[in-house]
Amino acid sequence: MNTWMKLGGLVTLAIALLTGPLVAQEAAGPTLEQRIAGVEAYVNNVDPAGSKVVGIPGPGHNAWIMASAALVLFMTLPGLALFYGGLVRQKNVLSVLAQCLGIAGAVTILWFLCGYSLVFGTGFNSPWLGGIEKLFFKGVGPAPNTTYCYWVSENVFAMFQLMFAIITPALIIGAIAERMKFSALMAFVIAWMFVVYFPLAHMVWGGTGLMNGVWNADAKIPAIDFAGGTVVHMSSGWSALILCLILGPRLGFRKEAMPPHSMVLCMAGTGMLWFGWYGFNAGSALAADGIAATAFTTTTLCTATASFTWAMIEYIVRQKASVLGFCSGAVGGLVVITPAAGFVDAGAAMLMGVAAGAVPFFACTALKKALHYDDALDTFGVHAVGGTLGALLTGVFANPATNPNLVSDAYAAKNGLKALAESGTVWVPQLQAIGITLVLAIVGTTVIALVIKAIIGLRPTEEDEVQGLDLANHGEEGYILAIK
Amino acid sequence: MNTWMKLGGLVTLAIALLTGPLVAQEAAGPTLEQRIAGVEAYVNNVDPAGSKVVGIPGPGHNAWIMASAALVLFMTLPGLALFYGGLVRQKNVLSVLAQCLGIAGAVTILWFLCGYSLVFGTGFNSPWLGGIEKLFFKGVGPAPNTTYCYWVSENVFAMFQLMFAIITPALIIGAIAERMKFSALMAFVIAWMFVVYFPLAHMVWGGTGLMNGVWNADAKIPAIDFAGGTVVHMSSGWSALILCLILGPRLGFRKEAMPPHSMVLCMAGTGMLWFGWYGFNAGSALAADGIAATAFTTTTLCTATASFTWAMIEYIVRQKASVLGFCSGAVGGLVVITPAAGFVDAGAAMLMGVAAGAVPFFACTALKKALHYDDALDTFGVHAVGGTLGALLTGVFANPATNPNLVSDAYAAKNGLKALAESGTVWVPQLQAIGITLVLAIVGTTVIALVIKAIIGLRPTEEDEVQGLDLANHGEEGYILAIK
Amino acid sequence: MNTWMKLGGLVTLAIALLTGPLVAQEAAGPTLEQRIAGVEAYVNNVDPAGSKVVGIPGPGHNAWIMASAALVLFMTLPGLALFYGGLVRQKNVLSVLAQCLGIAGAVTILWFLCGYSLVFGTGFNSPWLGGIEKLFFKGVGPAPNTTYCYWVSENVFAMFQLMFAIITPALIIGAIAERMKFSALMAFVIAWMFVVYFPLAHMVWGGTGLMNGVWNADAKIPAIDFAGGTVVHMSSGWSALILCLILGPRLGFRKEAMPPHSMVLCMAGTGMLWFGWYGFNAGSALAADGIAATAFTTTTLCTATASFTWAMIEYIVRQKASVLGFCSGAVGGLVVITPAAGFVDAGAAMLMGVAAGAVPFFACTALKKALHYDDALDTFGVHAVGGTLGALLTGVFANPATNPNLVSDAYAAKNGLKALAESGTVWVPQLQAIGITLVLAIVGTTVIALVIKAIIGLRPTEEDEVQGLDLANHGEEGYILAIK
Amino acid sequence: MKKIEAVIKPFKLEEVKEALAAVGVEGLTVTEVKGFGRQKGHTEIYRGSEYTVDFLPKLKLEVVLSDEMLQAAVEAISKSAKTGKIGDGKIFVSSLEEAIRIRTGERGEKAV
Amino acid sequence: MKKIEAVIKPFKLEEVKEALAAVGVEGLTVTEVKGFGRQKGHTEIYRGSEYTVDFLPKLKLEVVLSDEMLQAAVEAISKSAKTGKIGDGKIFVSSLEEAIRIRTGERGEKAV
Amino acid sequence: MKKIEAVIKPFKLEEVKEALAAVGVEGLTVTEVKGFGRQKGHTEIYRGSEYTVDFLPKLKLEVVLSDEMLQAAVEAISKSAKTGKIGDGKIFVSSLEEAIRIRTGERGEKAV
Ligand SMILES: Nc1ncnc2c1ncn2[C@@H]1O[C@H](COP(=O)(O)OP(=O)(O)O)[C@@H](O)[C@H]1O
Ligand SMILES: Nc1ncnc2c1ncn2[C@@H]1O[C@H](COP(=O)(O)OP(=O)(O)O)[C@@H](O)[C@H]1O
Ligand SMILES: Nc1ncnc2c1ncn2[C@@H]1O[C@H](COP(=O)(O)OP(=O)(O)O)[C@@H](O)[C@H]1O
Repeated sequence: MNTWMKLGGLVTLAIALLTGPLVAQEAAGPTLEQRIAGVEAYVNNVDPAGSKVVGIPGPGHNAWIMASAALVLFMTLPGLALFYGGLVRQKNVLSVLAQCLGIAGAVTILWFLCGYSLVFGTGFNSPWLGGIEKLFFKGVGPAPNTTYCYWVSENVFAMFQLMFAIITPALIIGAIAERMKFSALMAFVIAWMFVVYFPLAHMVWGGTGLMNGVWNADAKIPAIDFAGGTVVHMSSGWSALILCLILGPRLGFRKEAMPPHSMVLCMAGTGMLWFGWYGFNAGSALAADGIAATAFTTTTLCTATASFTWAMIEYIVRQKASVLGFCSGAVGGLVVITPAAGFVDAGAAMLMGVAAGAVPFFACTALKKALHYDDALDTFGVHAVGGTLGALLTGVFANPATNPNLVSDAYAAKNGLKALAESGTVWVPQLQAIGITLVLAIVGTTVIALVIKAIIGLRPTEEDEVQGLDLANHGEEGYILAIK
Repeated sequence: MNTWMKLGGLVTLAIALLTGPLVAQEAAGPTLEQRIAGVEAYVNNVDPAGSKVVGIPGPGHNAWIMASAALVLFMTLPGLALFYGGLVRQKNVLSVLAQCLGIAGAVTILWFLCGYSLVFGTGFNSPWLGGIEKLFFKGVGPAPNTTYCYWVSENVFAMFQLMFAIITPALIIGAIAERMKFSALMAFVIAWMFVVYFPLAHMVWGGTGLMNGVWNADAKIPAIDFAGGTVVHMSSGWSALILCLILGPRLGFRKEAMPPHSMVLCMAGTGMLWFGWYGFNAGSALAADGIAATAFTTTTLCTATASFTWAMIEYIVRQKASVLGFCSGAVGGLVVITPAAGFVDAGAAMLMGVAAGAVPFFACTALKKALHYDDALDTFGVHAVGGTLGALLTGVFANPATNPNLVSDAYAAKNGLKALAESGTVWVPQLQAIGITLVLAIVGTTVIALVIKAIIGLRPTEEDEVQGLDLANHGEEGYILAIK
Repeated sequence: MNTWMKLGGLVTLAIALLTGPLVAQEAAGPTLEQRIAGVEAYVNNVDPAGSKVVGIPGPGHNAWIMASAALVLFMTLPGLALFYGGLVRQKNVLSVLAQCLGIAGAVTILWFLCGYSLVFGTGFNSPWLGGIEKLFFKGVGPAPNTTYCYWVSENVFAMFQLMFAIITPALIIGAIAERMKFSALMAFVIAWMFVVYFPLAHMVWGGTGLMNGVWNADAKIPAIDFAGGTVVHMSSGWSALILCLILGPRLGFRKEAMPPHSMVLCMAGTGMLWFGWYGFNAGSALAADGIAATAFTTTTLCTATASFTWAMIEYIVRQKASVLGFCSGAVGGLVVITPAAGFVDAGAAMLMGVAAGAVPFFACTALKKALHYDDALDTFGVHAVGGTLGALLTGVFANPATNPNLVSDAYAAKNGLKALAESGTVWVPQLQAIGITLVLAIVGTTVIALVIKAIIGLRPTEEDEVQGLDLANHGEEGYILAIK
Repeated sequence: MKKIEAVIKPFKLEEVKEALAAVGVEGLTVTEVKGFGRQKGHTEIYRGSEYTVDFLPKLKLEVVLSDEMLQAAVEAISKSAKTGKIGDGKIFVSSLEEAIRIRTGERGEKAV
Repeated sequence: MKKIEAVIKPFKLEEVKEALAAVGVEGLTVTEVKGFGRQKGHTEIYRGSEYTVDFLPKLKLEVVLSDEMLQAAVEAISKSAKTGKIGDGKIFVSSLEEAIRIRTGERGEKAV
Repeated sequence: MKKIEAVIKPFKLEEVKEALAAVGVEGLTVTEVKGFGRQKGHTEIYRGSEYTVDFLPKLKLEVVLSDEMLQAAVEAISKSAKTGKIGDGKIFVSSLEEAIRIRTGERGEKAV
């Protein structure tokens, strides 16, 4: 054995020693470095591909989105139900609750059957609608669907999104309260989900969606909507206006007093909405990351500011700040910040708060008075006006420094969002998105409402309406105090 | 120095260089690989033994179980209190609230003193009862108790389980509402915890428990109960039936109208129960992992479907879908999915939802009418019937593809669950578990109730019952509106 | 080439092989070991400095603090609003809700403008007040501010703390309910934030704060306050007493009956407070770690025990356990454990629970009766007395075995807390902190109240007070049932 | 025509209604009232504050009927509303000049 | 002086009030009552339990007025409260001995 | 026997009750009513919609008593219910034919 041979043996030994474990690991899977990168990816909310923690939900993110989904459910049941329920007259309070509950049930069933697939499937590879590969929740399990998020179980993601699909039609109730048959409303909502919600949600949030500027490299309209300004608030708000026009005003509208039967209930519902909205907005980051943190922050600032602004305008106008004013302002603020929550900074949120207090205030007072429509609980004034305002202001204030997804190379650079974001013209695709949403909501609602009106009729008998929908449609009363 | 010596030195050097850090690390603790495995174990919710993160709660999991524990408390206070409180007549609303509050206080104290130890201790090494090693929360600190979970602080686990121990007896209130003395109820509950709850909870969930098929390799009856179908709903529901029979009906039962005094309150409570139940079911994964994700999903689907089913049956039967119908169905769905939540898939959850809407509906209407017992708020009809149904259907639908713990080598293979799960016969031990629960609840409740009846009496005076328990037992009124 | 050269080459090669990747890594950033330490630091909630996950929020911790911040908001809106709102007479219920809402709005705006900076800035390097470097949330983004926590986004931290700043002045409402002009209250609160809250919060929790024993090595008074015994409860409670004395009693006080108009609302609010308080206390760990776990546990035990204790004292004293008793006890327990939550063990929490049920009970009954002040809803009896008791007992029971921060080398060893903790004399700085808080609250409130009284007056006209503040100040009614 | 006003205990309503129906009364009007009399109220304590509630919940029934039916109706109420305990209530009788059924315009005894 | 007591359907209040104002009535007092009569109540079902609610919500108006105004007022109520459907209610008239305005001590017709 | 019906401001109840007790009245019945009269109501605004609430909360007291006690009672109410401001209310007096105490069957003045 000569020295070279010996040296060769040593080198082999050294290499074996050095790489041995690595080779062994490679056989067993990723390297240490890749494994570390995997858990770092968890902390950073990025793709863990190549690591040992692929196909697994990340605890912190999953926890946050489960909590968020529960919070968004809480917004509807009982939040919105109480908020709206408090605003109607006593004889109709249960009808509002029943409508919220009925929508929750029906939409959940639709979502399982096909809704989720039509919105978040990509099988059609279409900008307008998802696909049918996920009908009956096929393949929707605890592993994350990386088209939408790296660290949240797909079934949790599906539940989170279900809660949005529930609250959106439930918002419409506000405009048509106290005068629509339960059966007609349920029929309307079921049709509306197919005609308006599923397509729109896909367009805005679907992996192949037309207006999904942040996550679809092929989006024709690179618009942005963080948590549902167009999908949720504009769609419901504008549909609400149309439906309330087709329905006509309540009996006695502008003749009798129709004050809220319980501002206490309304305020309790407002608190629940605000609380739950953290799931709605900060949950829409689909992770407990820095973007969620920003969304949480902007939501708080905008909401509180809008609430205070609305009430202060009242105080100036008529020396009284009302609880309904504070509550309306808060909801207005929540609506306006929704599309913007993860895209704008704290200062912008404050400015949006002032706008959110002022603009819907005038919509719900001056505009409604001038135009005479009976938007019973101001769904149009708050959600349509607020949602439209928010969608637009999102385009004005969206800030790549706050949310780098606005200028991501993977998506935004390709579909043009990056250029728009850098030149401060995101409001251009926002206007387009607003236009599409408006058209879809108005046309869809008109058609559905007229069809249902023709087939089963929209309104209860006059007698039922006078007696109240609680007894007429549900055979119950809201409160049975004392003697009975 | 010859070449060999030099070479020897080099080899030593190389080895030192190569292994040095490893040796050093070994002295200081785990290897890099082990350390990575430790943090991966956090993501995966498995045992981090041998890593640097042993004995430490994992943030995401701990966060989720803290949130879940808070949610389960919220189910009782104020959720269940309002749900039940709304269903009684105005004069008894506070008695329901006081009972919920009193149970929360008393059970917490028992839990600290001995309850936790008797259920989750293993010192007796007994299938029937835990141990006394954890009396006064001895040694119950932030480090996880790995008998039950790897990543949740033991004290958080103990609090999470406390919330179950609180709500279970509180469910009984529904059957005996409006006619049981506060003192008698409190005495009953305290005794019942020792006689029924602590043993049963240990049998089903204790590390050495008789029927803990998933986590006890020695379980004689390898039954499964994800979040408390037997422990919580069957035990309370069947006990409620017995207690309500021993107690007798309310004065005026079937003569006077006894409608709910506030369906609004009842619905608000329902929303809170549903919201909180996410902690109950998805929290029962004791981690924010994929099983929690599945439990979250099945809970949502089953509940919404059951709610809709119940109301639609009403609609078919009497042309009116009531708010109470929606609410009852939702609670029915929550009850039925409870034992199954983390074991079944989405499709099964939908089917269980239909059953959960239909079967308790008939129990609460036809059955109750036929048998004439005064189950005031339908604890039996919903919780006992629903709990039993759920426990059985869990056996039918439990699915190893959904939850690998059903076929784990460490436990399920040893106690026979694996074989049953693979042959689709998990309903066999489920029937056994149902039987044991029934016997324990019925015998236990009978004995306790008769003893208390003999010693202090169960019912208030007729006068007190007529006046209402609020004034008679608590010296307060639920509402003081206007003139007073 | 001689052997030496060859050997030299080999050594070089070996070293290169060994260190090469390390060198490469160093150029690219931290070593594998450092990177692992970074993610371990996430699990352990310690500083990840030097790793790849610096400046990034940790998902589990961030999720928990977002959830906690939402929970603390929920405490005020609608929790406290309903708790207090239920306790006033019907004609004033909205005034309480409006005050809570108005405070939420105004304080949020102040917090954004300067409050956060004045409390948590360190630019002044002052024990009394923070700094102005964070005015308008300058630089407050998703990256953690490591002066306060390693893993929670600074903007989330700022929101969490905002919720404390909202609820504190809202607590004061209880003492002055039913008889203070809305405008006067708002003016009072805004001034009070600057004079009392911002300085006090900085002293106790600011990085350079005077009494921040746990986190400021230079704290002159090494006192401890986990979640706000001094900052929140003492400050509001003592200020409430002063304000209610300056204001004078309600018209008809001690002549007319002024019972709560809805104990149901009050109880619902209590449940929400308890639920939300988990965010308040366990969230104050600013992580989902073992200290949070302990805080969660002690909060539960103390609260339930106090609730039961209060009601049992009532039962002994007058044979009736009231819902208000259970609720008051629960709030008392929550208040007392607040400063102690993360510092004491389960056994101490139980003892504190007994004290928290008993002492405020006597303050709200015997003391109030004796001294004749009109603390309408017992803010003084519960929050001032409870807060003071809690602050003191925290000094008695604080336990380094439970919370090692009490004896940290970095801070506690330097400012003397360690020595005190080891000798069991933490109550000494606690007494000093109590004294400072008392003086600040009393003097601050007196001055502000007298100034506002002089300028705009504190009370509504007699007519307005008789009619009720709802109509007089807000132009609305709480409930409009039936005929109207 | 006569008008009976009777103050009764609330839980007696159903019985009284049936007793009145049995003697031919076809309509009545009920009001929730608070009564103050010999029957003692209860005490409520909210934290330290004690309230004596003198006013007890009662129902007031108003029945308009023909002179002939008066005695039977008074007796029916007397019997069915009686518990024998203090606070059972009173029956007051006064005379009425006219009664009109709004729907039909009928007047007098036909209207009731 | 006369006293009119009228039981009407709740949603008619505004109309009746205006009709009365038109004939010169300047004050009235309204009570929420429950009426039992020919008009049938409704049935409510809570889970299995069925309740027939015989008592319907009505409003009782009390108007004290001078003898001269009586007929006009009765007619005003009759017309404005009428829907023609069962349950429209009744008008009862009785005579009053004295009326006093507390604020001024005025008596008789000046007081109403 | 006479019957006094008095409409008063709600917060005056306690005072009036005491004044009546002082002149020997041992029982009375109180009803929550809504009054419409010279006293103006208030305006509420909910978002854009304005409501004028004409009906103000009042209490109606009913006292049955012997003819001798009438004047004292009327005066007691007049004084104790008076604030001097508009809306203080009215006192109406009518005569009663019979009174019966349900518990004992006593009739006439003994019954009240
Ligand atoms: N003088 C009275 N005038 C009007 N109502 C009365 C009078 N006395 C009693 N009442 C009514 O009758 C009810 C019962 O009277 P009370 O003296 O308590 O017992 P009893 O009916 O056994 O005599 C009272 O609550 C009150 O509503
Ligand atoms: N004899 C009566 N005494 C007192 N009130 C009556 C009497 N009969 C009817 N009422 C009142 O009049 C209301 C309407 O009476 P009802 O018989 O239903 O219809 P109608 O008014 O068409 O005759 C009842 O609800 C009740 O309040
Ligand atoms: N003609 C009337 N008939 C019945 N009740 C009346 C009448 N006029 C007034 N009232 C009652 O008396 C209350 C007070 O009357 P109002 O005209 O406001 O002031 P005042 O008592 O000072 O004259 C009214 O709210 C109403 O309840």
